[in-house]
Amino acid sequence: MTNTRSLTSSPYFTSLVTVALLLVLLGAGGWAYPGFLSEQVLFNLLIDNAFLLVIAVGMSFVIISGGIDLSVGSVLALTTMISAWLLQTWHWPPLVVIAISLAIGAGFGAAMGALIHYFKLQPFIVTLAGMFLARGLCYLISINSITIDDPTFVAVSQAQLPVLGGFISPGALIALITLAVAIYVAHCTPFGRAIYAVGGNEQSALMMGLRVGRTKVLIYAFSGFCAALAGVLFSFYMLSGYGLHAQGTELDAIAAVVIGGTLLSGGYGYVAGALSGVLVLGAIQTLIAFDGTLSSWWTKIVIGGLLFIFCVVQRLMAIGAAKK
Amino acid sequence: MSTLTSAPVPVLELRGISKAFTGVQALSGVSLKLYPGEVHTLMGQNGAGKSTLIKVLTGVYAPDQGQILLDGRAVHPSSTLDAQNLGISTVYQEVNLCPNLSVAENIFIGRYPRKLAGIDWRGMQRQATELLERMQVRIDVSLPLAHYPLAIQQMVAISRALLVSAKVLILDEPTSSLDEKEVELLFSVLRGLREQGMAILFVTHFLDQTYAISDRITVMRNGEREGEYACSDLSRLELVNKMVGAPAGSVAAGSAPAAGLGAAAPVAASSKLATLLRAVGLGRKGALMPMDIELRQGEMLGLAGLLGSGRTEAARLLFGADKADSGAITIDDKERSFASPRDAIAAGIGFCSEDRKHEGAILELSVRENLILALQARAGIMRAIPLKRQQQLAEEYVKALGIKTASIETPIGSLSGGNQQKVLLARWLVTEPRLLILDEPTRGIDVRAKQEIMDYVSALCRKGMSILFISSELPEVLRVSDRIVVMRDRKAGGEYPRGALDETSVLHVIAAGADHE
Amino acid sequence: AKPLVIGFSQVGAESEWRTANTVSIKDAAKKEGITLKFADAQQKQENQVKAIRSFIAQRVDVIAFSPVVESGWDTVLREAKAAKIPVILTDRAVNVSDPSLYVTFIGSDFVEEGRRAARWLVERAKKTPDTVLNIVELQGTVGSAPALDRKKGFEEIIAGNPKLKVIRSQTGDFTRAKGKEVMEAFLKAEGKKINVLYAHNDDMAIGAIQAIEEAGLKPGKDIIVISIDGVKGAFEAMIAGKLNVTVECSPLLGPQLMQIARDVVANKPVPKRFTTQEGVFPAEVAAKEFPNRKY
Amino acid sequence: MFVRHPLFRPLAALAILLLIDLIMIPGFFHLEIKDGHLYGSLIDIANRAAPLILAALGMTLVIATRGIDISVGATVAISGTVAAMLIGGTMVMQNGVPEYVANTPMVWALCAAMGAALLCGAWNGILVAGLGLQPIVATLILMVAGRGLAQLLTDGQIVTVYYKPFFFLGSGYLFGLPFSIYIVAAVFLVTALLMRKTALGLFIQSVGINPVAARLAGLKTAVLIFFVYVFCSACAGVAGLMITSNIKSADANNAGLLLELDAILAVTLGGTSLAGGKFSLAGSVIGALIIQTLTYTIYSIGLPPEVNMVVKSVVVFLVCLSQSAEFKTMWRRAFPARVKGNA
Ligand SMILES: Nc1ncnc2c1ncn2[C@@H]1O[C@H](COP(=O)(O)OP(=O)(O)OP(=O)(O)O)[C@@H](O)[C@H]1O
Ligand SMILES: Nc1ncnc2c1ncn2[C@@H]1O[C@H](COP(=O)(O)OP(=O)(O)OP(=O)(O)O)[C@@H](O)[C@H]1O
Ligand SMILES: [Mg+2]
Ligand SMILES: [Mg+2]
Repeated sequence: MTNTRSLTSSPYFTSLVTVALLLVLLGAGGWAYPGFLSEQVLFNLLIDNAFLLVIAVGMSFVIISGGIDLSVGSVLALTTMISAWLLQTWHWPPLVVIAISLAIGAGFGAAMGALIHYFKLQPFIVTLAGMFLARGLCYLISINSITIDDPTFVAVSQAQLPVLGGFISPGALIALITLAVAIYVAHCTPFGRAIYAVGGNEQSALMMGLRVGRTKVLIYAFSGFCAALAGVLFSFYMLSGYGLHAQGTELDAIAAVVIGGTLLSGGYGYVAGALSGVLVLGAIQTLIAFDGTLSSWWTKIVIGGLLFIFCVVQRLMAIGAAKK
Repeated sequence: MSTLTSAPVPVLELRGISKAFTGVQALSGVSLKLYPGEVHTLMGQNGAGKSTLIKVLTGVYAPDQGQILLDGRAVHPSSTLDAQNLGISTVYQEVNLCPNLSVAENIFIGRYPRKLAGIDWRGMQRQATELLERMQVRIDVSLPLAHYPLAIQQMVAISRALLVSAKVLILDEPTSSLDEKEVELLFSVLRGLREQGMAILFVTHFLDQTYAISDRITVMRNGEREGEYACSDLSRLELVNKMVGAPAGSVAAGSAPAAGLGAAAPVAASSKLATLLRAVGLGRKGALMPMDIELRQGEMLGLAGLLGSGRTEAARLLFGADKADSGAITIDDKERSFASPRDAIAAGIGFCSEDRKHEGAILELSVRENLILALQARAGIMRAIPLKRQQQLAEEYVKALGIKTASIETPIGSLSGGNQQKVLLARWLVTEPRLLILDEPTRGIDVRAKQEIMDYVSALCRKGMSILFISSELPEVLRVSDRIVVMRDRKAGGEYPRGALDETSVLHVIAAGADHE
Repeated sequence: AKPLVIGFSQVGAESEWRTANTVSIKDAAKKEGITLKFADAQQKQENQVKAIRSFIAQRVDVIAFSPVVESGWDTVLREAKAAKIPVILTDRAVNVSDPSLYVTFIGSDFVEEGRRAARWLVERAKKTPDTVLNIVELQGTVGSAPALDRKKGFEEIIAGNPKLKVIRSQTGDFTRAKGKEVMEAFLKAEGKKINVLYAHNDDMAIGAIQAIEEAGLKPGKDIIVISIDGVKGAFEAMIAGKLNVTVECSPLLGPQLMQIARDVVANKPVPKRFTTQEGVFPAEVAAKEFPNRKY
Repeated sequence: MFVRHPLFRPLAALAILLLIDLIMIPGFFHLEIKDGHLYGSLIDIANRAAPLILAALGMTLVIATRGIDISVGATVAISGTVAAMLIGGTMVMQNGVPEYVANTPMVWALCAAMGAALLCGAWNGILVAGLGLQPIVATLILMVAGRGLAQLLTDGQIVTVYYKPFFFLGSGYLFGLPFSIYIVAAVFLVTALLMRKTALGLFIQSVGINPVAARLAGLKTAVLIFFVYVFCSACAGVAGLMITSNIKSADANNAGLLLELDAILAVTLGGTSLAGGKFSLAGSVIGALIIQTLTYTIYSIGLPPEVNMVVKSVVVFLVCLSQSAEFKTMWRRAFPARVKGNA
């Protein structure tokens, strides 16, 4: 029982620790590199990671429910590809293209969710196969990258929303709105609570009369939707569709969610943690870019090292808090 | 006790239900009628098929054959949600709640009180607190469920079932980890519901409880319905014999009061026995105030107390499952400190946890593997117990404890609750510990098996094993223990030799412990 | 005066070629006394965009980068332009609506490399005028610019020659291990029919050469091996007679990049396109050329 | 009866793949003796699958304890790099004649490489078992940094080995069969024996299914978990040596890239659940063979590279579905007559 007790106390604490460590990280950056703490650098954290934040939000739901979704990066790429293709080759109106992309993402996720639930397949494998499939479908559309020159997309891409002396992109705003909606859904709706219940103990959730099947399908559909939305943001960001976009993003998203204090075993964590996790990863990258002296391999080693320090400090503080 | 009302139409009727699992015919042609305004108790030995019947009835399993009629109409619940929507509210045998959610949410999930912007959290917590208070459980409902011991979790599960205004309430061994006070509270709630015309199906292994609350009793044996009786027409002896399947008037067994078991009682004054283990000032912040415990060879020490009095905590500290902040343990006058259960096991201690689902059974492994796990752990990785020997041990204990299983290679998860408990007990018995800590060992075990197990354990005790016995059943503690330590508010409230206490005086000690300190 | 600051965003370190490219740029910067802000993108376009944004925030004098892909640079380059920071592309070009978003592009022409490889083969085919040459192709990473262009250039030239036929084409991900694995499968499936191997880079060719040898054939003789890049390993293979030709794709852009950066900052006019001087090295010249190779 | 056997379905999947090969690819099963050893597609598949099988074996145990190790690829790169750099050797031109020179005795080099791999495992083990980090993040650290370390060692260059005896490991033949097959068989047998003849298998399963109960039964859960991560890295280390030896060079940038995903896939295709507990070593071997056969089939059949991934994913979906009991019941319900007819 003590084990579960310390578990329960840790996620909340871990989330707080993450935020504190993030501030330390930013502070250290500001101290070491002039110009690091300017508003625009901080806003860039949001702008550049908007798509990752959206994916991480969807991923939070999946992980809290005790699953995992490895297909998100590929679904993102597929969305950029489909949008670009529909816009450039078929000249469909941008809003329709966006709606279709989002629907495809959600449908893709729902299909995986259905496979996972109704055939009792393992999420890891289903979404891994989904990852191959979505990437493969990109190449079926085209192996070239497709440049998007639709005026609406271009306009959104170059729009700057002024905030506090700097600016953010519409993409960043959409990401923040998604986060807010997701927090509301997770904590204030029966669906959100059912996600936690399924993650806590799926068997029990079923015995308590929750609609476990529907919840699980919806969770993966939501994650697919988020991946597609991230894909739309990515299309704004890059103005291109490309099968090699966002490789390995699923790992970044999982790392962000876990660093944000969510337990991979399901049931514990906060959707808001996705934001702090994404910002931590972003801050690490920005630090490295500001340093500007690291070679490729040192970049990897330093990212690994910072991740290590971060996770260990986080873990030690959580252990300390549980002992108290 | 209310008499049978003259409601001739059953709310719920089962006709010829059969259900087979691979290798086991769990139910064959079971019929049952449940009338509004009655408490109907389902009795039977471990593995008789009670829980399976309930699971079929509530849509967890689909029956192979048979019909379920609700208000005379055939229904086919395909999920627990279906059953709930049909007005059947259930508490299953193993606590089926979500450990990560708060207590309040566990009660309300699936039917949250709503407010404009979503869930009415405040209202929900208030209602949950009130609901639990009705059963005199006063806890912080905003904390996660995993924070609370099993007994509280069981109360929460019951509260959840009571929340819906259902036609039928099903309770599968809800009282297995409750103590008498809680049971009485539960019963008064049930009586109230019965007055309102609810039909209640109740499963228990306690004869006293059966007679205290039931109107009618259905006895099950080996997956079949043995018969249905009005409670008042059936004597305890008859009931037990029907469960076991002995001809009327043969073996007399039951939860007879202590007097009936005097023969098995030890003659040796326990003070003369050699001390095996002594713990001084053993404590842990937030769990147990420093206390002293002495265990003697060949003696059974009972720990009595109410729920949450710290008995389990004390046991866990002795076993090294939690780390003590204070105190010292000596065994054979040598100081020992246990950093993990492993150390305690090496020192000859065994601990059978009260929470079999989370802390005991390794559900997917076979009966054999579960049974030899602790023995093998002590032997170490390299010295594997030969398969032959494992099988032999498993067969031996399956027989000795009367474990009902298709074979020793069956996964323990498909055994009935009581039989799982027996396997876990056997896990420790095979290690032949010098000190065995039994935390609610008879939880969910049927009357006859309980008797047999306690006899078995007592016999081991006579042979020199010392036993720390924790049970919420006060009479049982009083009956079998050579010495009793009464616990209260997470500290020892006093120590008494056998016979110095009876049920009322224990409660007295607990209630007014101050005088005894 | 204050030293010039260049922000350079590299694709990653996915191959020897790329490493040589990085080293050349770093060394040149050091020699010229230019402060180099180096950021490695680990093969991700989004990381390059992030790096460029941080260069803008740091107000470097010149931004240079080797784009991961050609498309998708409009927005961030517009931001650079707004911040009045000139942009130089190296190695690969970009597709932007407004060409004034970058000052100049230094680098090789992947399509041309493919053409050169094909032209060499066409010449070679003249020696055996009557036989049809069956070609197997080891492509680079699916969808990557060099893979697409090298395939395109090669096909363009051999299209006019009915004796040259590509019978198999599969990706070897630019790596030795995959190159070997795919070649093994080709050899089993096509057996002795294969006359020519065209690999999109030297690494795959080196892997494939091993597969050919293990199949009991002589690379360079039984099967003509053509590859692109011209790394050291390729020269060693050519000296050993196992590789027939490598088309150079020079990674040594550093000195040129520094010179152009200085010119750009000094507001000197620069041409929109610099093509690096690249050669074709057949096996005959390998031993002589080997000591001159820098990477 | 044996249709019920847990290995039946993975084996059936493998058999179907081979059957497709038999029909689609002429000479697929053709084996000939070349240079005194067997030569043919099947040998290629076995040889290529060897590193994957090793990685999958290690991964099986990690997964059985409810863990996951995504640093396998990085460990492969590290061990391969260390071995290649130590054995190394350069080609020097002497009077126009190339000559090969080796650096360190091969035994030492191999020991050092395995030592490096074990260190990787110990690192993961300490993070997971000691500190209690979640396995996926704990191993993510090494996944990112490990490849960086390998590249740091080589300066991003591909290190070519010019030392014949080393090549034996990955491309040598013994009694006509690739030597790597013997290594894999040895590792498999030793592991299987350890699981059978000692209590290790029981303990690993117990820890995977219910760690709390396992601890209370007296198992050293932390030590066990530490051990499986070390074992997994050791397997990855050997795989790294094989890959390096096979391509006669260490490519720190690409060696073992994404091997962890294939290994996990192999484990699951073999019927082991990622939720931990029951595991099947033989299943993982079959899973790895399925993946390698599939890859080889795609290459041989002459599919354009664009469709590789789609084909792979469809096959994975089909294999998984074929293993799902729920799918079977649903299939029965949808086509009752046909199933009866077949039976
Ligand atoms: N999921 C299952 N798979 C296989 N056999 C099962 C399963 N569930 C129950 N059984 C078997 O069915 C029989 C009846 O079990 P059930 O749980 O109904 O007993 P019970 O009367 O509730 O016993 P207890 O009093 O011990 O709880 C037992 O022999 C048990 O082993
Ligand atoms: N009625 C209650 N109200 C509040 N907390 C309770 C109550 N009952 C138990 N607890 C909790 O129980 C913990 C101590 O439980 P412990 O398991 O040691 O007691 P126990 O005497 O073994 O009880 P049980 O019979 O339930 O096993 C305390 O930390 C307390 O939080
Ligand atoms: Mg039961
Ligand atoms: Mg207790």
